[in-house]
Amino acid sequence: MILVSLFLLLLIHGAAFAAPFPLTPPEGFRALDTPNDAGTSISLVWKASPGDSKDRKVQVWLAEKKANGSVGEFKKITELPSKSRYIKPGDFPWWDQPAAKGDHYVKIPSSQSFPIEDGKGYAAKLVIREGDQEVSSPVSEATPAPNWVNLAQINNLAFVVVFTGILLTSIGASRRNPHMYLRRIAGLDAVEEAIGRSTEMGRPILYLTGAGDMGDVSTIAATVILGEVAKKVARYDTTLKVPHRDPIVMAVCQEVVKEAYVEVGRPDAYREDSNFFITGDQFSYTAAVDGIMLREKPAANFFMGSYFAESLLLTETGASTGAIQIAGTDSDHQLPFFVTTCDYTLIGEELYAASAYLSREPVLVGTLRGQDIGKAIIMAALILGTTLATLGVLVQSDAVNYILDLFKDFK
Amino acid sequence: MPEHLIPTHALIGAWIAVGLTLFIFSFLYKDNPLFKIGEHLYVGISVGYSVVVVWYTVFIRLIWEEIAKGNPMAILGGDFSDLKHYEPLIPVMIGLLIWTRFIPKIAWLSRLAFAFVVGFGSGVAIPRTVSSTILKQIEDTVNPLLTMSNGGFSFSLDLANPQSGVNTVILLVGVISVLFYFFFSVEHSGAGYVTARTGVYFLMIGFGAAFGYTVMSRMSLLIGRFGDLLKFSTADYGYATPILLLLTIVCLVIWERSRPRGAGSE
Amino acid sequence: MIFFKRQLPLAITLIMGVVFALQYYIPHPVSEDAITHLSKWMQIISGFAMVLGLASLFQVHAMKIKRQVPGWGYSGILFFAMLATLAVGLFWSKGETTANGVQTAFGWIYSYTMVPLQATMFSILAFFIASAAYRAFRARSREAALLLTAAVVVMMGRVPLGQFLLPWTWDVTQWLLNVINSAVRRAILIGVSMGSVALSLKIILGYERSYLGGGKDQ
Amino acid sequence: MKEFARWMVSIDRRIIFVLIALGTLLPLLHPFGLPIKVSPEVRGVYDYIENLPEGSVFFLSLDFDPSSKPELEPQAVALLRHAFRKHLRVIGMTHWLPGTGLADSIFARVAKEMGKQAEKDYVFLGWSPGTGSLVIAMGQDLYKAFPSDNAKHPTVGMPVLEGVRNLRDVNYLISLAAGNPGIEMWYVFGKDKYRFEMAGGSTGVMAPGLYPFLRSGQINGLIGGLQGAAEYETLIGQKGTAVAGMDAQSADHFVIITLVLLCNVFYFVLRGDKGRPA
Repeated sequence: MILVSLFLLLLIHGAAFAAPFPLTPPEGFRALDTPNDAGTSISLVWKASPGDSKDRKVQVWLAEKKANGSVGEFKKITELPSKSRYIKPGDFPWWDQPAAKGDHYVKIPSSQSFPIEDGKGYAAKLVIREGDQEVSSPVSEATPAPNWVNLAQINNLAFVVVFTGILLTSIGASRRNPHMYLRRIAGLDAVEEAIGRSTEMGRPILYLTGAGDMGDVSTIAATVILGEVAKKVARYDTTLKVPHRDPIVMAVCQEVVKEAYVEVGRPDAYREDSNFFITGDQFSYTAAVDGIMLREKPAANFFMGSYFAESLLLTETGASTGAIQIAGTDSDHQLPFFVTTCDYTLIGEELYAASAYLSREPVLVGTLRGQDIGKAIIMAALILGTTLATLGVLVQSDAVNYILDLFKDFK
Repeated sequence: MPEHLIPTHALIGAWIAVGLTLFIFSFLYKDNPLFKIGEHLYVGISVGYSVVVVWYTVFIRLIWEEIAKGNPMAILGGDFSDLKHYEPLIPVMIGLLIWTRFIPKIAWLSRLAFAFVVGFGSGVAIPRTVSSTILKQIEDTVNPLLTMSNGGFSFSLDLANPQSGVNTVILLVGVISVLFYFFFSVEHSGAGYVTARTGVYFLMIGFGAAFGYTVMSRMSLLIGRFGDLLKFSTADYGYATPILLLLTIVCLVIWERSRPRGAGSE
Repeated sequence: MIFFKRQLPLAITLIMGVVFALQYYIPHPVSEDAITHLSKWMQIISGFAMVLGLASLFQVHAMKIKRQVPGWGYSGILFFAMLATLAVGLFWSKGETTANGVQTAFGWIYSYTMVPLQATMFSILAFFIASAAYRAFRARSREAALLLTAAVVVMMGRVPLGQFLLPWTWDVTQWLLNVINSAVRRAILIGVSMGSVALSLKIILGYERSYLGGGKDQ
Repeated sequence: MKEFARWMVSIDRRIIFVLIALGTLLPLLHPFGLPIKVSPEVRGVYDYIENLPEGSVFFLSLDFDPSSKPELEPQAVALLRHAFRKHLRVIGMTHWLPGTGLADSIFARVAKEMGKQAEKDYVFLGWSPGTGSLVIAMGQDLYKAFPSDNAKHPTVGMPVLEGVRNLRDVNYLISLAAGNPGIEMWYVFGKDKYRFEMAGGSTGVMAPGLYPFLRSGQINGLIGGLQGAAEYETLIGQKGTAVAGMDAQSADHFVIITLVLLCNVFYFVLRGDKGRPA
């Protein structure tokens, strides 16, 4: 009797020592076609168990199903610790979850040792091992297939569709009313001042369109602003100089300046040589423009468009001649230099906004408005999202994810 | 001195490299013929280099070697399995359309090629941009301000930890105020003024940090060049740097003297 | 004819754009195959496009030499350098910079002329930053003052001497970069990305045509 | 006072050039060797490589040209030394055509130094056009994008590429970039879809713009400029050109800081004058 109870005690004690939780087959085990993939892969899910640990291993066994419906020989595919591969928040969106949060999820891709083909049936089972004990799960079957839609990224698609809608609507709206409200841009007031000062001093105005070609948004904006500057120059009867480094941009600018002079009724004052080509090389161009600044001492320098390392060489020389300098660029890596060496700088999108503001071109105005609406949505999402996320922590609820997941990037 | 340790071609190379480096540095004095020679050599050599690499990479490796695998006779004989080796001919056709720009009469054909390339590029870019630089950035900006620990809520004030509560708030304020600064549909007055000003201050501090980093970058480049000049100034290289420095200065002096008075820099 | 010159390019852009935007959401092998082939084609087409840029440079300088405009001699130097590099690269070294671990003549040209020339070209900027620091980087306004202060702190915090003299600059630099700078860059990134998505959409939908070149529909 | 300030402001800028030249030259000739502090951004890269098992696939894209050589070459050398020491399989390439020869020579030099063989331990694929399309092409099929490596040897069947079909099989990718195409492009067209882990190294000019990607975990480390390279050299315990350059860097920064301070002192002295100081 004593012996038996002693033995029992030992047994219980020993078992408790090795595994406080007995080895049980995994719950809720099932195999499925991997969602949102190109096929040739299946996935397995099963519930978490309190007995999951580093030492308890899970083996994945797969077998091919024969044409007659029988199951072939099971092969061991992989072995992993049972305390791994949990579904974490953020792995899958709420609208497309293969299993609940906290379950195990393992994707088995096709491999050389066990090729997985689309359209064929496969049987899968798990074997849980600890020490020399093992239990097996029931067998579950799945047929891999390629998918036509990646549901996890449907919010990305929705974003694109909504944004397209906003953009088209606002372009349409600005076609009907090109004078829709746009806020004043501080640097633009300085344009008038700069031109006026040049006239007073009888010195020319220098206008650069940057390093980009006509495919750059910033170059397009620079040519649009050039048109507006040219109109004012024509009215004041000042000299305009536009040195170029891209022949196509030069051709476009010649058109733009000519049109501006015609529009304000001064075609006689237009001079063909106000736009001139220097060279395509970055540093020769810079050296030549610096030379113009030092010799002719323009009263105002405009730097619009995209710039690279040459920016400082230009603006520093300009600053030393005492010119009013107005810059506008989306080259963020050069912005610090423009901000510190120029009197006014249109930062990033302000450049595009300035071109829309001045020209009232419906497509430009509409795009600006469309992007504003997009930004408003994003700002709202940021504030709302942070509030909800904090609330989620406070009330310990996952319900907030119904909204938060909409603004996440899933794969 | 073990002068023969440096092979002749490396020795000549060192002298040329030092000479060209000094030509470019002479720009610091002012724009001058030596700089212009160096600069035009640079453009010429890099164009030549690019053409050679493009030739071997695109025309030989990607086009010719693939086509050469195909057997035209087999295809004529009715075996179309080799046809896949001729796939590069499709992009070659499109590429040739781009070249029609050189012939004004049919230059419009190049538009078809540009339409193909730009259409593909735009299409491919849209979802990827939304994923990586819009959604992913929003995702990382939205964080709970409080953390749950031991049954209580806490708001971390640790500035040194970028993920702490206080930094989450600063990040959020920064992103929103800068976004608002680039918002053109409302006037910046009242609360809008305060937000936009905050945005400007964030922008300026951010640009300041970038400024500091850029200074560092440019200085590193100079340090690298000086390192090379020092390496080539030893006896092993026949004192290339000091000798050529002297020569460059002499050339500049002669050029300066021979120029007609009053001529500005070109 | 007007169809081929105007509508057809726009139609091609529309189809290519829509198809390859949607491709992203379709994991099916058909869609994967399509992008595999197309991306390979684009590699080849980009090679052709590069030649375009090189050729226009060639044209500009050939013009200068032909007309003997002032400084045409430099264009001559450019041509000489280009042709010499081409000849050595194509006929002598067969495009290899090293052959069996030994530098070829082409590799020699590259490492002793192109590398120092290009590296030095940018290093002169160090001097100009210094001169601008002395003459132009002024605290004209509160904004510029903030910018310069942040710049000085980062310049201190990013080098050993600064970390040694004022250890706090290291921590402040880390904070500036990780929090303030991240916030600013993220906002700019989101704004710029919306801009580029908008531009891509306008290109696909035919609102934006300047990439087609050649001014107004001629 | 004002007279002096005006005289000082209009001083010939070539005097400042000489100051910078001396600030660079003297520390290079007589280094003072201050200790280098390691930032978490750089440690992130080091730790990840340190924990990669032997034989993992490490992809190093040298996206720069000779103009950024002084900043990015030391980063490349330090990373390669680390990777070769850990016996990783290294795949190299560049998106910048003018940098092809430079990248090739960096690979060849470090491999020789570490006793590694081309095609067995590493491969340098060279340059190919297309940038974003090229990354997509490699993500789909590496051998279609690069039928042969830079030395014109066919890539199919190369021992170093065993088991590598496309970018999905890459364990760690680092792009050392001087601009675009570079780190952001690798993320947008590469990691976003093909799911490899990646980090970046960049010039000082680009580094601040990459912090949003670092914060969000889109890149798990960032090596910024010469300082970043010096930190990495310190971590692998093999000091190179970056550590050697840091003293000159320190001196130059102090020259610039002094100049900025002087500029502002003179500015405030002169501001009493009429109008804007020129």
